[in-house]
Amino acid sequence: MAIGREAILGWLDALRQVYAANRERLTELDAAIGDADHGTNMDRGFTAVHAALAAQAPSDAGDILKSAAMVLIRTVGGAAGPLYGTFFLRAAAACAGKTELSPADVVALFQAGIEGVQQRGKAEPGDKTMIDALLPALAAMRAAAARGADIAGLMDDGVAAAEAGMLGTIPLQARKGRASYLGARSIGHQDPGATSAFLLVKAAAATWRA
Amino acid sequence: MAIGREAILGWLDALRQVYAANRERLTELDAAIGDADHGTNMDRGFTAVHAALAAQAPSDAGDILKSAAMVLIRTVGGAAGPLYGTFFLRAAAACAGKTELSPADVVALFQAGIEGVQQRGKAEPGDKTMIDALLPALAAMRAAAARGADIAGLMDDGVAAAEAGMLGTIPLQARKGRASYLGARSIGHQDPGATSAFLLVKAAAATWRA
Amino acid sequence: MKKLINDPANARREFLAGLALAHADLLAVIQDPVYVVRAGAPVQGKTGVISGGGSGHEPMHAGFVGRGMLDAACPGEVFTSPTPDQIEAATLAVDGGAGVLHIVKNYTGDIMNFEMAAELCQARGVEVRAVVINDDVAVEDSLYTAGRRGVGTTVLAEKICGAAAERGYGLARVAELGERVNRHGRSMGVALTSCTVPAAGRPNFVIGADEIEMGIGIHGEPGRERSALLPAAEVTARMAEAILADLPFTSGDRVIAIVNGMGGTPLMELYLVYAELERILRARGITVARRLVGNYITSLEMAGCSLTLLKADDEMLSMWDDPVVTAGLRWGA
Amino acid sequence: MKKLINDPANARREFLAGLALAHADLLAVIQDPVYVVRAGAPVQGKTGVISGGGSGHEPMHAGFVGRGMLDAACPGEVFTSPTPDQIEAATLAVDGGAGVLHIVKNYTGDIMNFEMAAELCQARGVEVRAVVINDDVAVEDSLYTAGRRGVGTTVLAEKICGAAAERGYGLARVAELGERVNRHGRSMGVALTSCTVPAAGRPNFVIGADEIEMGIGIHGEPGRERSALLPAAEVTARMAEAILADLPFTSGDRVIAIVNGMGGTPLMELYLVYAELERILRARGITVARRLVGNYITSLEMAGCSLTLLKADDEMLSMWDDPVVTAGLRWGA
Ligand SMILES: Nc1ncnc2c1ncn2[C@@H]1O[C@H](COP(=O)(O)OP(=O)(O)O)[C@@H](O)[C@H]1O
Ligand SMILES: Nc1ncnc2c1ncn2[C@@H]1O[C@H](COP(=O)(O)OP(=O)(O)O)[C@@H](O)[C@H]1O
Ligand SMILES: [Mg+2]
Ligand SMILES: [Mg+2]
Ligand SMILES: [Mg+2]
Ligand SMILES: [Mg+2]
Repeated sequence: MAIGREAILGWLDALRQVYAANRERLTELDAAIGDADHGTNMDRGFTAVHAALAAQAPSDAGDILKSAAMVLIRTVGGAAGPLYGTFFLRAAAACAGKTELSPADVVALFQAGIEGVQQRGKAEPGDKTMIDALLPALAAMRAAAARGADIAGLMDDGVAAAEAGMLGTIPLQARKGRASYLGARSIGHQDPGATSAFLLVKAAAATWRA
Repeated sequence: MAIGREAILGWLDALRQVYAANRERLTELDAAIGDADHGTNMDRGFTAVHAALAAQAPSDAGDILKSAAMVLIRTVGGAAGPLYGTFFLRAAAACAGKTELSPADVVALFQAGIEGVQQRGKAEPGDKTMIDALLPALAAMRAAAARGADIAGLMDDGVAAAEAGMLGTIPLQARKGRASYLGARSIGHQDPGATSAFLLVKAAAATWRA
Repeated sequence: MKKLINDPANARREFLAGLALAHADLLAVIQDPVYVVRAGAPVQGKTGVISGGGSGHEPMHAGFVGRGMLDAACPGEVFTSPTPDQIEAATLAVDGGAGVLHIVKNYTGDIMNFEMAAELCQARGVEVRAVVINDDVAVEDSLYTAGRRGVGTTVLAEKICGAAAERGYGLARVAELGERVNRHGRSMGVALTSCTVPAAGRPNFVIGADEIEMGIGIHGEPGRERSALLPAAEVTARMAEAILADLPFTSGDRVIAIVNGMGGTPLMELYLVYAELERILRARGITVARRLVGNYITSLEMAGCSLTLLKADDEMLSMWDDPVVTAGLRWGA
Repeated sequence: MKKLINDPANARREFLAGLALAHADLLAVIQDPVYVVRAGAPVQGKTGVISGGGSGHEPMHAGFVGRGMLDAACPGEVFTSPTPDQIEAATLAVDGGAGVLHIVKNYTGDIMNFEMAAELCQARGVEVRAVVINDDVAVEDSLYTAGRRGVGTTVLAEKICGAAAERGYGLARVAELGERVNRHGRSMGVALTSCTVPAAGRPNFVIGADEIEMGIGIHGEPGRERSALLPAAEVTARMAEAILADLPFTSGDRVIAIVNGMGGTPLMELYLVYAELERILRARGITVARRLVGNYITSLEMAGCSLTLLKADDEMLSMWDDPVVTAGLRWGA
């Protein structure tokens, strides 16, 4: 599949469905080590993105991502709002002027987005945050692209790495975000943001495979 | 047993023990159709009566009952405080000047006390109150005394009638006191005050039998 | 039972000790017999205004002691009417020679204990009048009940009578005003959960996750009727309709409204209910001239709320606006 | 889940509609983007003071909007930081030309959203300073946490900075005062029960009938440690000791103290805890110069309480005593 305007819209639409379907699950994960709002936040944000784009979607993939970012920043709140908002803002910039994304462009999109999350949140690997799903995904995608993988292939690798990273948050003690207040009691729980980040990568892979 | 100063003190001491032992039961009955304090109220009151009499008991049975009444009025509160306080105030007056009570005097003691409760609370038979245990007890005691029963005998009849009256409150709809706010929902519950009144008569019978 | 207390038997005393420490500028606490009295009482020549009832309804009544409201409060044990000696001592402590008004909620125990106290006070030469509050429309005022319970209108009567006494009204006029407030005030409550009396140690009633009790009082007693859990709009409408039909309130009326939390209800929810209530009133041409939204007459940690409406005349509104300086209600100073 | 709401998705909007109706004299509510603004804002030449955070902590912050305290509050969804557009709009609405102070509680989400808003405001030519409150001694301020949470000291900072701004202090001085308050304020909390976020529909955590959570925050997150249910004296002592040792507070200090209810705690219990706290402080030679006992920074219907102590200097006490006219805090006017 060629990654252009429709693929980006498809991804965002898939995210709306994915976060609606995983609303309770994400909120439950957040209840265990946080404040029980992550699922609601993500669902509210991507429902709003969908509504905004349904009303009027820009003609350019980059502009679509930018308008999604702006909606997320205005509707998600909490930690996730600025972090995912920044992800899509930077991803939008990485797409600027492109009508179709090559495998390298897809890697660049994620790289820009993930760097934005890092700059905004200043989390390190192992802090038990969404970074623990995102950074391994990026590394895997980069490696696959370097091997000449197509988009479906590099996304598959990204998904597998994100999933491992997400599961890898379970034994960690949180050092960033709300879960860090629990100290050692955060150990043994999967990070909600790492889970939503895994879903973000997985939805792209699923949408862009067709 | 001759009913004099010691028998009156014995009765009050028995009441302390009886209400301590039935504290939870009375409070549970009150929780169902009232405000869950009747057992605590009775226990607090008779514990205070005991403490006051242990510190200094008057030499006269009437004065003992009067000082018990004053303590109850100061410590029980709620509906039960004025009602039982009045019971003992009037009972004290009925004993005034007597060193030993005949069966007729015992009937007179209860008659004065129960009339006091009626005047204070204005409940009618069937209103689902302590009156529904007390009035039948009084009638039975009077009938037994008229038959020439001794104190043990007339108290036994009083206890049986009080118990029947107490159980008879179960199917009644309350028309007085807090339980009346429940309307038909008060039906099917035994009245806490009728229960404490039954215990009052029963403790006298048990103490005065020896 | 989970409570921030030490021993249930000492909870009243220890709570009042904290009240005294926290509000030494406003009031003093006397422990034997127990009452809370306004700093500087008695005020010579001023009509005294006192109230009392079981503890567990805070801020009512102890939190309403101070300038412009109560001269004294008599807190009983939790949910238990105070005893006559408390009320007598409080009455004597606040009598400035002009007599003392007793504001009494209509419960058998409260009525009897205040009556006994009034006899004691009169025997001591202090003039006493009582206003009995019986505003709860959930209870029929008939031969088949002990009459209507006194609930939210009590707060309004305490504020309004307190202001009148502060202005120099004599006992008869303060009492007349209190009776007028009672005649024009109506309330109803709903519970989402039960409360636990400390000495009892377990909830007063058991209620399912999808049930509510309509028409509750303030003592954790079950209500008139158990209903399915309903949206706030529907709960508010049912209570408001019962209240409005009872007086009845009609178009053109001005009211003082209370949306009162029972102790365990988030303020968010109370404001949400207030929005529903004001919408209903506006639709009927009734103006909310003044209002309170918050915890004023509670039932320990019960979740739920009550609505109170007072059809207010100019005198009541003017008294309402007078300064009040208490722990639980404060403005104008 | 039992709540007096209609639809969780509308709870914030409907609660704010009620707030606006109930306090039209003090504030207005703007719904898109959502913020609560003091009547008559902006005040020309006055430093603006605003705050914000998730809803569910009422009266904080929306209940502290009014004269002598906040010029605006930005309520997020329940327990969810507000978004930058809300904060930006509120900042612009209250800027009287002297700049605006943001009082921010130290949570990752709050920090990031306020930072993004500050950038937007500065781009619009409005000077913005932020004071970050991080007073919760239950959390270590280390590389292994997101730093200490902001809890009860926020209320004190809002009152004190609000008074300073009202007196005409410039932005830098108000911010300096806010930072001083934060440096001298410490808090800790305990939960007896969990709360339920409306949209989540079930309690945040499960806790046994004989357990408490020591060191909780205000978002229903579990605490640092689960303990057996303890008497109030012991719970108070543990929290007070953690707080006192941290600053440390020492003999001769004067403090402003808050015994704060988490939303589902009877006032009786809060006063009882206050008595324990004052006893502990007196024994150490610490004077409680001012205090609040009640619900000020809540966690929906959670049962429990938090203690806050501020080592106060003369300027802070003087600002504390200045008039304040808000829904949640009112005196001197
Ligand atoms: N500094 C950070 N950097 C990256 N991710 C973070 C950071 N802080 C928190 N997160 C992520 O945010 C998630 C929580 O998001 P959410 O529940 O929506 O916000 P909040 O914690 O404000 O309630 C966490 O599970 C974590 O993955
Ligand atoms: N008017 C009355 N006359 C006689 N007994 C009454 C009356 N009202 C209430 N009672 C009795 O009082 C009992 C309740 O006492 P208690 O729980 O101590 O007081 P309260 O109802 O004030 O909490 C009831 O069970 C009933 O038997
Ligand atoms: Mg969260
Ligand atoms: Mg009772
Ligand atoms: Mg009672
Ligand atoms: Mg949150």
